[in-house]
Amino acid sequence: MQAVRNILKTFFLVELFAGLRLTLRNLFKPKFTVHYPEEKTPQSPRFRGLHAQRRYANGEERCIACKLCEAVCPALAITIESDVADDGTRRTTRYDIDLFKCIYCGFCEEACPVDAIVETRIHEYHMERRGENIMTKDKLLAVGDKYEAMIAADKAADARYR
Amino acid sequence: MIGLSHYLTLSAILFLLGVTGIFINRRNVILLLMCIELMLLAVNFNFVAFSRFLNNLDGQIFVFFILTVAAAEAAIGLAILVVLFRSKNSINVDELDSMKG
Amino acid sequence: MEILFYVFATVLVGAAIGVITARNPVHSVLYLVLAFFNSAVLWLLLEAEFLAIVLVLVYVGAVMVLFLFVVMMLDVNVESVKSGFTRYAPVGVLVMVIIAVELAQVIWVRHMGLRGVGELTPMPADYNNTRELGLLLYTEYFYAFELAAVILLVAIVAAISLTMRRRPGLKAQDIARQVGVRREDRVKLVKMDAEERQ
Amino acid sequence: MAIWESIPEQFQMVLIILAQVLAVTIVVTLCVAYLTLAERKVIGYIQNRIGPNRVGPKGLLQPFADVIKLLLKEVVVPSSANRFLFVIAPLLSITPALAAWAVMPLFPGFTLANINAGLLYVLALTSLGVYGVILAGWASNSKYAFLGAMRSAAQIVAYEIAMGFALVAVVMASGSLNLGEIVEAQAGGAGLLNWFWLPLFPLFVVYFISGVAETNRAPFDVAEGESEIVAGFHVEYSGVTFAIFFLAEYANMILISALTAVFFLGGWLSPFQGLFGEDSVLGAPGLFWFALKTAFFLFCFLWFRATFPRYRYDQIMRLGWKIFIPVTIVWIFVLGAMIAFQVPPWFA
Repeated sequence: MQAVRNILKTFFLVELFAGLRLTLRNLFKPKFTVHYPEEKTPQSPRFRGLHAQRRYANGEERCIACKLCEAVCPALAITIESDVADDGTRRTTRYDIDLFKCIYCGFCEEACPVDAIVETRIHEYHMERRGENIMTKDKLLAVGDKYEAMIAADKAADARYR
Repeated sequence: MIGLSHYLTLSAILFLLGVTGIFINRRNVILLLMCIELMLLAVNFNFVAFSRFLNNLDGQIFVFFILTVAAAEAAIGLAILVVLFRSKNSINVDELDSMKG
Repeated sequence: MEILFYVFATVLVGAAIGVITARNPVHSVLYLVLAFFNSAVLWLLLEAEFLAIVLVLVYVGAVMVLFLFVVMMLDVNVESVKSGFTRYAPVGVLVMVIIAVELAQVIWVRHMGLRGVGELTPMPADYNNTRELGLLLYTEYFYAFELAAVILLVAIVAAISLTMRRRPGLKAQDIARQVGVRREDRVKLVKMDAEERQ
Repeated sequence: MAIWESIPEQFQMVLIILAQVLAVTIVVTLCVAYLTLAERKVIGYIQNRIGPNRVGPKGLLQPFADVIKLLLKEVVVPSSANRFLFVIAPLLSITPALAAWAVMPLFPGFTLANINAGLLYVLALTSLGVYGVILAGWASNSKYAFLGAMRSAAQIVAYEIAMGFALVAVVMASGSLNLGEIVEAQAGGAGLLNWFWLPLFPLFVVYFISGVAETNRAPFDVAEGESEIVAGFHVEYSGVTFAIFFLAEYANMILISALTAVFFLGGWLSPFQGLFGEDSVLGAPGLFWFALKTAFFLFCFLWFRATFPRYRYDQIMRLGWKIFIPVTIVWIFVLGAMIAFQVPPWFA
């Protein structure tokens, strides 16, 4: 009996038609596509995108050149040189992040004792010329200045879980 | 006007080329088979031309049978060739000098 | 019509020369394909449309593909096979000349009493080459036709039995059994009483 | 009009025929272009995506963008390839696919070339398509390309036989080799039920599946099998030459679909012929029905591709030689019996 059923199943292509039915049903299902530039998926405040350096409210840089981020960086993407500034504090003279090396793990942000280096939610950026992949201190600070409101809001939203 | 002799001449040339091919390529079995096909084509040409010019379809029927037999011949010939190549690793006629497979 | 004949005849002869002189067997096969194509066109000029199409279908579509397949599959050492080319050429040319003289005798000198058939009478408009051939083939030549079928069958069997290789260690799967398997065939549920607590 | 009058009558004929050929070719090529878009859309929808929608309204200009991109790309010929064969191979694969349209009955009374042995002509041309693939694989001088070409050659030869047998049955049922007469043989009676797909049902299935295999489409696409032999016979092709291979594949799909419609679904006949009569809008035969049936089979091509995983090579060979050919032979006998006993409504 089972043998007869198997033969019938083979000749009437039962399993193939089951597959075809499944795909046909999917043809009419609502689609999941997000029309990207016009529509965007929601982002977490923890999203790790482009890096930024922050300042205190009085305009003073937060970074104290402790080099913890450089030490923790698994991709060796951060290069820091430091010197004594005019007011006697220790400040970085060079703070470079190579975006090609960076793996966006967020360890630098976690290691930072003063919340100076952060990763923002910016993920739509591009480079056109060689060398633009190096985020220098100036560039990082510029990003931080521009998006300070967003960064602060994200930090506040995430503070409960830290 | 293209007459019967034109077609006969053409088929004669084809046949000659087939025969010559067998002589100058006598070491390569594949080419020998192809030259035989060429000669069969020449023969078919004659049949078709005669059949048309004499208004007698028997010639075309014969071509039909020649095509059948030639197809069978090609299939078996190539099968033998493949078996030969497997055992000798060559299709050189000169090396086919033993009766044992 | 005349121009067509000469054009295709020239290409045909050129292709035939290509078949016997090409250094690479693959090129030879392709020249032969070209030759068959041109023959088919010439047969169309002779209003033998059925045979012309069958020539393309059987020869170009099947037999030459087989040739091409075998020629490409067998990794032939072209140089060693072609080495005798110049040595045998004189003999070939000699034979060619002899047969050429004989054929010329037949076709042009003697005419074989065919003087009267030089005129090509055009076929009537409703002439159907395929139908006429079919009528003849299935009545007068029926036994020959059956015989041809048997020959083809024998050829199939011969070709398969010649090239069939039985490899001893080969593991094959039985797809029908794989597909037809049910859970009961593979998994056995055993009902057991729980052991008593010691 | 005056210029037209001044042309000799023979040349007028030639010009009209040329115009018809050109029209059919252009329409087929356009269909090919939009079939590529339809494929991406349909497969996208089946995978719960929406497919290309950026170029032009709803992505309708996407095929032109693709073509322009491919035309602008460089054609790279491998240094050790056989140059002439490498370049001519794509042309060899597209020519038969387009040339076969010459005998296609598009609507009542219209065929480019109404030849008696039309079916044989179609068979001869479809069997030529394999040359393009074999030569491409061989001329590329690449292992993957060669493997793909060999697979494709064996596969096409194997399925050609089943296809031929299925067509033998069509010829038996219709009593003609002329495609127009085959369509007309299916006319009358109950319309839909009078077509050959019903008495020849197993052959209808075999023919269409063999057609899928002949065109090297999924699930029979071992010839290009991108996940095992990269892209098979056209690995080394780029730019225009690749575009032509691409077009040839889709042109072949359209051809097979149209042929299946002609042989088994009554070509330009209306399915409602029996219900409304030939004079009504729905019952009248025409190009519309032919296009609709062709489109249905084309959708099946895409549907199969979205549904089935690729066959293994030995499974393909097994299906072709051990299943399809016996099925066709058995059904030819059944058909012979049906014709002998004049089974209504088809053979009465």
